[in-house]
Amino acid sequence: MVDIIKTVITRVLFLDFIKGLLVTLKYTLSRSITLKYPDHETWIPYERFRGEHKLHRNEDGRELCVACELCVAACPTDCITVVPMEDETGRRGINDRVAKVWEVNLVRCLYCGYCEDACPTTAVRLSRGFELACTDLDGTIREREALLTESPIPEHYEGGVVVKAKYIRKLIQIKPELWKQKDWWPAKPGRSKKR
Amino acid sequence: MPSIDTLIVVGVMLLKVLIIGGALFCAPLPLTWIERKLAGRIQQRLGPHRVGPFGLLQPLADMIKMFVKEDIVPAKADSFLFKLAPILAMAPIFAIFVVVPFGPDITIPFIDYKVSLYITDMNVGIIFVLAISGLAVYGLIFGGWASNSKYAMLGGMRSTAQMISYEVAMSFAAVGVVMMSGSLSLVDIVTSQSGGFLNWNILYLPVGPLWFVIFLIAGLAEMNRIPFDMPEDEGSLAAGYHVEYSAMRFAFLSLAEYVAMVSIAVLLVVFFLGGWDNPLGSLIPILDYVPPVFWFMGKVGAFIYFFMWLRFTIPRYRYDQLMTIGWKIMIPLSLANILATGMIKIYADYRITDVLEMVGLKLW
Amino acid sequence: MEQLFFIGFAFMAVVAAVGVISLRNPVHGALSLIVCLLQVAAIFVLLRSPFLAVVQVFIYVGAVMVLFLFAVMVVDLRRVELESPFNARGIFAYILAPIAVIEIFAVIFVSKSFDAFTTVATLPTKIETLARVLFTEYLFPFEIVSVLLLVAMVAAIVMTLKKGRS
Amino acid sequence: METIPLTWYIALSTVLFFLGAAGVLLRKNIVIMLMSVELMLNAVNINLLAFSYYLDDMRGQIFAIFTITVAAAEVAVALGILIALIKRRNTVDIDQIDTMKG
Repeated sequence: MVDIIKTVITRVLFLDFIKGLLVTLKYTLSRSITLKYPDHETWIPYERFRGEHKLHRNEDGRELCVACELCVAACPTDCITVVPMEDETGRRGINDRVAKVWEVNLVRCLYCGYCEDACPTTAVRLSRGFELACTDLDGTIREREALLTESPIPEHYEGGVVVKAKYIRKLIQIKPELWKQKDWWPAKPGRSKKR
Repeated sequence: MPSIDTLIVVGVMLLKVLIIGGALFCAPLPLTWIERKLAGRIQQRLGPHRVGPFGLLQPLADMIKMFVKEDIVPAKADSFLFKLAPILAMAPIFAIFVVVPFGPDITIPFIDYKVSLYITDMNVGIIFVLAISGLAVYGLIFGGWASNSKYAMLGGMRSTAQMISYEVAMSFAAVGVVMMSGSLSLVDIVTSQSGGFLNWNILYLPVGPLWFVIFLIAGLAEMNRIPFDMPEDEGSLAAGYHVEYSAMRFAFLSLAEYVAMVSIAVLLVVFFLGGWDNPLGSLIPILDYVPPVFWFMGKVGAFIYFFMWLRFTIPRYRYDQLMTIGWKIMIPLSLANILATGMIKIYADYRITDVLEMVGLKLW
Repeated sequence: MEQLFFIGFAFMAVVAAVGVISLRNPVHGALSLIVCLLQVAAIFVLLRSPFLAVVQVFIYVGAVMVLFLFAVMVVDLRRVELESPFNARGIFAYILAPIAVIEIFAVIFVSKSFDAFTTVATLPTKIETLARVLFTEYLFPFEIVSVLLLVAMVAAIVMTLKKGRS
Repeated sequence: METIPLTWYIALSTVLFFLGAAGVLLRKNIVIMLMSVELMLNAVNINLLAFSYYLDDMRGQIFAIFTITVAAAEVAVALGILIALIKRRNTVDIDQIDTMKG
């Protein structure tokens, strides 16, 4: 009997319907989970992310790569080509070698990171750049000069946030503390933040 | 040769027609933007945001796209009727606004000329509205038939049957409004509800809220919106009567749907929510300086928002459920309600303010 | 001014009526009839009976013609269109109808008996007066008509119903 | 503002009535014949209203209301019969529905 009365009241006053409307109202007021991705916002991946390769230099500005070709040997897909040459000092030591050609075919590469592991001088490291789309096949091969440019995302920045796209696009190096951040997975009580 | 006064009257009327017609033609542009933005918010997306600031130019971009797309007339279609149908769907809904009062008479300062904020005040206004809105089915039925496609034709038939069924309930609800307000003219209906929200027809207890709900549901079905949007049901009959339409003709059909939404919101406001009436009466003196048109537009806007909110909240009814609701619930309910309204009108014609006054409470 | 409006509406009505009886495709005929009925409604407005005009639009155009269109659309049109639309025995119509029209025209335009009706009606166009006459003097016919409508509805449903027994 | 003579209305209604009559006599399609009947009823309505206006009498309008109502009922029944007929005989040609002809 009580159930029947309850049902009648629910039906007559459209209570279920109002409940549904309140649910959507709650979502209306909640924050959007969509990024304005290419124009305004960009997602900075986590530290462990493996993207486009970068060649690094030491503090003096000298390339770390000594063209030992270990990365070529380690590469499971043969996507790296290294041609060594002597540098301008004329000496013959291992430190005097530089890469004449260091190119990587980003379409072949499977981003396993073996080259990173094999590199004795930590010259090649996989950065967090993931915007690899290009309009012709030439764009899929990264030459040494392109790989030597510095990534806008500092190496040891922890990531996992959304930043303004212009920092990435215009390659502006800004200290991570100053980046206007939007936490991707907001830490909820009871759930430890993923790192 | 007509006198100069006649010319002025005709000129002012033409001006009003132009303003209202132009506003209605442009209304879908912001409305589509709002609807898409709201859909985005509800689904935790962003909605359009790339064209212009906040995506405000998106409707214009869509319009340009619609203009330049190829206008396809199917082979063996009845070309004349196919081209006529979007206009037939659109014209009646625009014609409804001929009798809608947007506000009380205003006097233009300096020249001291009195202008009424409606095109004409018919003494059969409410029947005119129902009759004219009934003509909108021809757009559907001719559009469906002329496409020379089985899907379109069956969809057109289905939508027509839906609109005719709910027109009955809607007319009954209009009869209820006429009984509550005691007039067929829309201006009189609004003035009969003046003086704060307690005088509105929706609070003509106990029958007012029921009439409101019946009119609301029937109106939703009349304008083919969720939860009764059979023409947009892609799952069955490949969406209905406008399958074969493209480009500008399709744009006209959706324009008609948006204007229908505005018209139902306007009718709800005029019939049940006191039109341009200030909700708080003269309780708060400062509100008297707000122009009445503002209240009208605010209420209409609230209803439009409600319709959009509804669209992204509840699912679509099946066709047989729709017909069951129309014939087996709405029509008996409205018949019983007509009887109840008549009894109340004869034996206890009190609005809430009257009752309050009787117990010594006078709010305003 | 009013005469101009009348001539316009009347001309459209006659053209549409000719369309009804001469168009081959029944759907076009129905559209033509809709136009004709709308013109007649406009003429009702000229006759100071807005209620009837609106009822005409509401019932004829809004309901009856939709029924007609439904009926037309269930018919297989392609076959119908191929046949000659006109009845073979129409010779009577070709001869008798114009004669009758001319005859009546002669009566109304030659005879002086209609000249008496020149006064403009002082009838109020308010609906209250119409309703008062309808629901006092003509209450019984009104009820009869409602019963008739109910009977017609039941009859229509029964006739088109799928029969359970064969 | 010249008023319209009564004769104009009668002339219009005559023309419409005989067009409707011609339609009933000439056409083979039953649906069109029914439409022509509607046309005739409308012509009558014009006449009723015209006389109502010029005689200053409400009863013409009342009769017109009844005419419209009866016409609606008639159409409902007629189309019911028609649909049943089309289902049974599969034709709308009036000349082919002649079973009762001796």
